[in-house]
Amino acid sequence: MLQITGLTVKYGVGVHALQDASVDVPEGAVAAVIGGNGAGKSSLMRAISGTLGFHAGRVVEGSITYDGRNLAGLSPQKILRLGIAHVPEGRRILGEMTVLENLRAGGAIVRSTRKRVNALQEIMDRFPILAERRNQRAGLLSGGEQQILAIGRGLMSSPKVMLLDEPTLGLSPQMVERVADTIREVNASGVTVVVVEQNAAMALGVATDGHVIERGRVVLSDSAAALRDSPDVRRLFLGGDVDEGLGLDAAPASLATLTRWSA
Amino acid sequence: MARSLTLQDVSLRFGGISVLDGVSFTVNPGSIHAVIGPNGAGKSSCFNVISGLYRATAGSVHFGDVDLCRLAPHQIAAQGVGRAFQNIALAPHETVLDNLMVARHRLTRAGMISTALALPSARREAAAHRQRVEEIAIFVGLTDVLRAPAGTLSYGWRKKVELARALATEPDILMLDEPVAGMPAGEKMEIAALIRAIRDALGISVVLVEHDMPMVMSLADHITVLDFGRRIADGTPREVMADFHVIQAYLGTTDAPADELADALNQEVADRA
Amino acid sequence: AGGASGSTANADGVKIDYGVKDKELTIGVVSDLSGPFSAQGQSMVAGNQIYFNERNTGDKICGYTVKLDVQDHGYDVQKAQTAFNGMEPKVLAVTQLLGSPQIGALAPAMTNSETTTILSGWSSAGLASADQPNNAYYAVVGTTLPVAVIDGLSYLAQQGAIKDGNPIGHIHLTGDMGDNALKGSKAYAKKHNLKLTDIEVTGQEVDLTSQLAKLKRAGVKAVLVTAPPKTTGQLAAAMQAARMDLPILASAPAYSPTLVDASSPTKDFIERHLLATTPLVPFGDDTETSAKVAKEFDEGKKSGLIAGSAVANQEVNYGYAMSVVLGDALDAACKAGDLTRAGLHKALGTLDHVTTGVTVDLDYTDRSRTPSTKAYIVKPDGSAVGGGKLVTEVSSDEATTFQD
Amino acid sequence: MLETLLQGLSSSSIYAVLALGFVVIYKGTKVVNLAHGSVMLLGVYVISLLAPRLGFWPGAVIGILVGAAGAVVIQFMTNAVRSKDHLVMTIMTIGINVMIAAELTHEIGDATVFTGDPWGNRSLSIGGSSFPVSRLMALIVGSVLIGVIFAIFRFTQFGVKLRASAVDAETSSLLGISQRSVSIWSWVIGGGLATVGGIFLAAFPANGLDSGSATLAMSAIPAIIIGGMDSAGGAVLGGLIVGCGEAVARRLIPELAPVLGDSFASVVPFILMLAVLLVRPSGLFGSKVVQRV
Amino acid sequence: MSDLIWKRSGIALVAVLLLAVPFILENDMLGVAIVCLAYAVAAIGLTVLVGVGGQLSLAHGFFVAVGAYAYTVFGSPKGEHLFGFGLPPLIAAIGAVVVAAFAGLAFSPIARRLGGLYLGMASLALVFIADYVFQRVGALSGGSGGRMVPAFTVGGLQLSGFTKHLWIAGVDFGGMQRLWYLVLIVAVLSAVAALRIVRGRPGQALQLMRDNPAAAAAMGVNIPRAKSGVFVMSSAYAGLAGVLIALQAQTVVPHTFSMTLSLNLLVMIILGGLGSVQGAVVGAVVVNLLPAILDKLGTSGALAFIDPTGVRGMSGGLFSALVFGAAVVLVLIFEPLGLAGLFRRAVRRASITRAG
Ligand SMILES: Nc1ncnc2c1ncn2[C@@H]1O[C@H](COP(=O)(O)OP(=O)(O)OP(=O)(O)O)[C@@H](O)[C@H]1O
Ligand SMILES: Nc1ncnc2c1ncn2[C@@H]1O[C@H](COP(=O)(O)OP(=O)(O)OP(=O)(O)O)[C@@H](O)[C@H]1O
Ligand SMILES: CC(C)C[C@H](N)C(=O)O
Ligand SMILES: [Mg+2]
Ligand SMILES: [Mg+2]
Repeated sequence: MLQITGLTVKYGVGVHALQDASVDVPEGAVAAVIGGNGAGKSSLMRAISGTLGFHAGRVVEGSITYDGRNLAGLSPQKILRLGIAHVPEGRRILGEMTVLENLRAGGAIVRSTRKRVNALQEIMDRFPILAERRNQRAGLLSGGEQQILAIGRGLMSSPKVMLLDEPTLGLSPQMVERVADTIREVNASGVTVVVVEQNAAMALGVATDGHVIERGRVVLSDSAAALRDSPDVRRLFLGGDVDEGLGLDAAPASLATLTRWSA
Repeated sequence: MARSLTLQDVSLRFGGISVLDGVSFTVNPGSIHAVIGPNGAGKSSCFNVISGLYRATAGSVHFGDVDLCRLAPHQIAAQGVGRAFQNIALAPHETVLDNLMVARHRLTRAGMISTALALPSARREAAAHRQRVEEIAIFVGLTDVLRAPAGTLSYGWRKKVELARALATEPDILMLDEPVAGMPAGEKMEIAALIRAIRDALGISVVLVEHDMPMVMSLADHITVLDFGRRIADGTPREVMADFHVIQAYLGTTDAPADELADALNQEVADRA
Repeated sequence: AGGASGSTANADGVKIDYGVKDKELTIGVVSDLSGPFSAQGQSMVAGNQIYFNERNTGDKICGYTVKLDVQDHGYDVQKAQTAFNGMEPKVLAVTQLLGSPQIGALAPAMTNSETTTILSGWSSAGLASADQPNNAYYAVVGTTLPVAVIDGLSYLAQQGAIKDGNPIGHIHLTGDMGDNALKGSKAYAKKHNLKLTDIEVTGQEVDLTSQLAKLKRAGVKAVLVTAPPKTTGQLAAAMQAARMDLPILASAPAYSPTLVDASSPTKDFIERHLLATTPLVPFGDDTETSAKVAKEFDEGKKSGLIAGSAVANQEVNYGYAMSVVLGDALDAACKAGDLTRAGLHKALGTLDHVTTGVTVDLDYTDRSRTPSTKAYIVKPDGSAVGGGKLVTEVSSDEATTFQD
Repeated sequence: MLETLLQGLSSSSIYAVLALGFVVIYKGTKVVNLAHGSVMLLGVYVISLLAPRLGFWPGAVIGILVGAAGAVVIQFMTNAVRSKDHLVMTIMTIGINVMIAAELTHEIGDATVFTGDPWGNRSLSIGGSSFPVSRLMALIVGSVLIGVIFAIFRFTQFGVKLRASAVDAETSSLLGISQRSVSIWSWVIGGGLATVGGIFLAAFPANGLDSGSATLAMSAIPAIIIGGMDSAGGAVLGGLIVGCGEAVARRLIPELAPVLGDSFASVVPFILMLAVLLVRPSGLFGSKVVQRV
Repeated sequence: MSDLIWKRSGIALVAVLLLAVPFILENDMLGVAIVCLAYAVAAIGLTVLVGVGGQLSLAHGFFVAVGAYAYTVFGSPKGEHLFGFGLPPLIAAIGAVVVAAFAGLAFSPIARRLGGLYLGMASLALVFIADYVFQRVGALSGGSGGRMVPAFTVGGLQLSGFTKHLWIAGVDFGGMQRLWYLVLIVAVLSAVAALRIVRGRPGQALQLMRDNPAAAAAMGVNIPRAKSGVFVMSSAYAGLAGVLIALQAQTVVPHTFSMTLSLNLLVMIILGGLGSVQGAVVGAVVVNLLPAILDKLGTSGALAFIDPTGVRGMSGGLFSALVFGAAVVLVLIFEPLGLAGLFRRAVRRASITRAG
């Protein structure tokens, strides 16, 4: 249903953030995208939702199709109207507006007031903290609360595809579970989900498929279960197997030392 | 230098919301002290009270003999309280190097006039501090990105710059708010090792807020647990782990191999030294 | 370049220096042709052009064809300086300098280059004085504001509109134009024991109702106004709203034919109550010179001599009068055989009776005194070409003895 | 004193309408439209041209539309700024203002511009003092407009969209909010309000506008700041404070502090503004600049 | 290496050109050139305030006025109706800069509390209040016609105003020519000082304060002090520019310091590229030079459709305003980094071409 083929993304005059990346997300799937810092995960999401332009980035090559329709050149609004919602990295809540106003803004494309109110109710039920803080200025929420607001806001438009960029960033273990449950539930109601995560355990826990991106390239695509069992993935992303030496080669630490400053 | 940080019955209210409610704990000199708790528990607010960005409604914060509640944020920084922020707070258009240089503000003197005249004292000062900042950057592993504008780095890199900047204030106590959020497991480990190495090399205290339990359990000497602005537990990792309230409020289930992790960490720190 | 450089003599033995070349004599104009006073500026330029055109085609000045070097400053001080610095080596004199900030800013340059300059404006700040030694090369054309105010008040008294001991009001702009006129009303009030209530305005008021309330409380019998015409309109409107049927006496800058624009809701009130005290004959009035200027203005517009955007109002007459004064001085200098800047300056000082035909008669023998103590009373009239009718010429003892 | 307050009230409504125009544009695009006065003058000038032929009402409708269209043109220009820096956009309105003001000055010349409004020079007697009908109309029209705009902000999604798109372009586009249409609408409303304000500013007893009247719009600035730049309610309150403060100052200063002179009243709004800012740095109703770390 | 040579020879060329200006330009354009540099000094102060410190000011022109008038009052003898202290010009000039800095300090209770647009709008009050004071206190302002500025003399050498003739290489080396060098030196020194401040410790602190005040405070930056510090610094720059402007004009007139000046100063720094010292200089030159050139074009008859009197086409002033306004709009649309960005790009392109 969502098909990314040979995608190459570039920022400004700099290097390629994504190179020849292909990802296929079947209808009803939960696709997990995992990879290290700066691997290009967020760039992939931005490319799909048409927001690369806000970061001086652009698609150099390749195509993204949704239900057979090419998304190239469509505005973010158009893409959202097609049913693809993107919960961006770093929350991007509207800090000067209240929690309620943020959620209402999330339902901006929903024409029917009744639908909007229902969606609102549903989200507040799911995340009671949002109901509690409905009139608080969103910028004053705690980091985790803001993240939940961002997810809730993404749900407001009742999308067919949800792109979640690090939805559990800064969430407590309990809340991570809640978000995982939410992903399962919306998926069960027919929504296709693409989730980018550093928390690979959680992502691969809810996902049907998984894709590993490294330095802009998709290096591994398989079923989530297969990836969970892959030793490489365990080593790099699941923080697992201590016997294998903490994955020091994956993230070489400097050997420098530091002494106290005196001046 | 070895000073303990003590919060005594700190309360904080915003309008009708009680954010902190009689919170007390002590960070012992040279220890790694974790503050954990569910989202919205008041951890960051606690940090904000310590660094003077929020004024406690009641209670006191002492760093050694100094009552931090009486001081403005920049004076608290001058006391050697260094801080990395949960939401990255860098100057995005400036280079990483310049971002780190700001951290030297409290240690340097050059004002508008001596900078404008490029007095020898100002020049010497700038050179010495640049050298130290580069040392710190190497230590944290930022050598490759020193000249890049901070805003163009990916999330994980920016988190590292945050950490390095806090370190560059030459703190006596280093406060880290979720330093490894958004990092892959491998890098988390690296940062954890780094934090331990900092403590060991410099002998300073570290206050750590983190949701990553394996990391907290293996790194912390002492843990304070907050929930709804109240302290619900306080003790060593083992004690806290055993506490029923904590499990209920926060952890749910845990399968973190904490002990093994701790061993591995020790190993790595030994390697670095 | 300073004015002290060497002069030469032309074929007729007349000494010349700047601005005279071959058969051409260049005169400068530094005016506002694009800024807030561009309408006035353009009309005055039209007046300047009409006069020199007349001279060029008829009785030539010293045998020369006069060329006008017209520069626009858009009411910007800096631009005025650049414009003058640019034209200075090439002009003999300046026949129009508009805008009090620009007049103030250029004073040192005019003195240093000995450039005789005709001002647009009637503030006595344009006269030479101890505080303004640099005004020595400036010439005001008309009656200074305080003197005209005194003349106007004596006319009102003559008509029985005000009596000794009456309260009167004076609405005036902050700054020197208003302060200057106020000197006149104060002097007259003192002499006739009038109770003067003065009110400062900035010209940026939304309306004048609250200001007027003060005059109403004071029970004034007449209101003077020295401010932009817009303020005069607001004053009239506020008086009408407050049902104050009193005479309004407007200083020359406070009056403009647009006040009796057909679409103005206060037109009738203004026609009934307003009188202007001004050195100028209204445009298109049936006096000989004014009628002639109006005719040439129309023809000039048709023939493309005069800008299409120049408005037919009293500023045309004003511009004409400015150039008559300069023209007379040039003639006198030529006669004296010295058409240099210094010679021109001296020649202007010998003119004790310039008749422009569109202003009161003028005397330039003492540059620190008003060139005239007389003023015209003009009544607004929407049906007249220039929006007003000349009522009479007034003079008064108070005006002749006034010292500011 | 009643008279003074009445006087204050009548100019307040004009300040409020002008201030509201600034606020709506600011809320929608975070741009302070420094060409607001020129837009106002443009609208009123068009009315003055059309009213004699078409009558006041059709003229006014067209004039208001022209004001709105003028504002939209400015929006297009500012929107073309690639960096989307609000300060750059604000500064661009200065450049645009230079152009419009030059052309209008050229067109209007020394004429006084009248709209030919139907209220003419009539006034009512209230408690012994007279009150011009046009000012009563300003009060009524002002209140209605303010009410309508409040309703739009409060009861429709428009208000939310407006603010969202001003705060964060990327996020709001992710929420399907077309920044373009939202900001166009805010400029349409702002330009329209400028013209409406201009109509009353020109009406009796103010006696028309001239080519220099554009700067009058600047006198609404203290009203916006006192109220809070992004608060419609604040604009209204700010207008009231400025209007009444000025009227009271006019009444009292000659008695209490004659040294200051009558013209001091015209800086009173600015002094009130500074006083308010010392106590409340973002105005009475403005959203506080909050930053959480 | 060759890059360095290119850069050095570029700088040398510019230096020679700047030194030769009085030999090239006539008096009128030389006056404009001096004004360009004088406003460059003001613009540098403003770009540090707005671009680096993130503090908007719509009242920079006010502080220029303070400098100009303070110099005039300090340097003039006491007049019959005018204030004056009769101090030596150099003392008067230094005093003027100090007074402007103090005026900035006096405003800092506001400046340290507010940020961004609110500060901008609040500062607007100064422009209106100054207007009122100028109108009201004629003994200070000299009324709307202004008052004379004492010439600048050091050690018997007069560096401004009207002077006796001094012919050098066929050029009458008068006050204007001498003033050029004075202003040039002051402008270069101001720019160098500002560059150091921006790149040094104060600048780094300001940049973080602009982007994240809380973080800056946690790094030990005293925010209220930094805010008032940068305001004072920019006011001093404005005051210095005011002195230079007064010396060039020889008469100070309140109208010069209207709101338009403050807005124009903002246009200069935005056009040049916000926060860039070099950009401020370029912006100041463009904003002051472009209208002068357009006016020249308009009156010289070089453009057939333009005529100052408006008889034979568009008036020069209107043309100049339209082109100037359009230029501002176009630069802001097409060059987001301002003219400094444009320049940097051109240099980069040139060096790439050389390398390739
Ligand atoms: N606005 C930008 N300008 C320039 N380069 C950018 C920009 N955004 C991202 N990049 C670069 O593109 C590459 C991919 O970045 P991206 O944000 O997609 O990584 P990511 O996988 O999401 O990393 P993280 O997990 O740290 O968020 C990185 O090298 C990054 O530095
Ligand atoms: N300035 C403020 N005004 C109002 N409420 C606030 C303010 N600051 C914090 N809060 C509230 O206080 C509570 C605690 O916030 P805090 O940021 O300290 O939580 P936290 O423990 O750091 O959570 P997280 O793990 O999600 O970052 C939250 O509910 C937040 O909404
Ligand atoms: C006479 C007018 C055209 C000028 C106006 N009085 C001024 O202040 O400059
Ligand atoms: Mg990312
Ligand atoms: Mg937190």
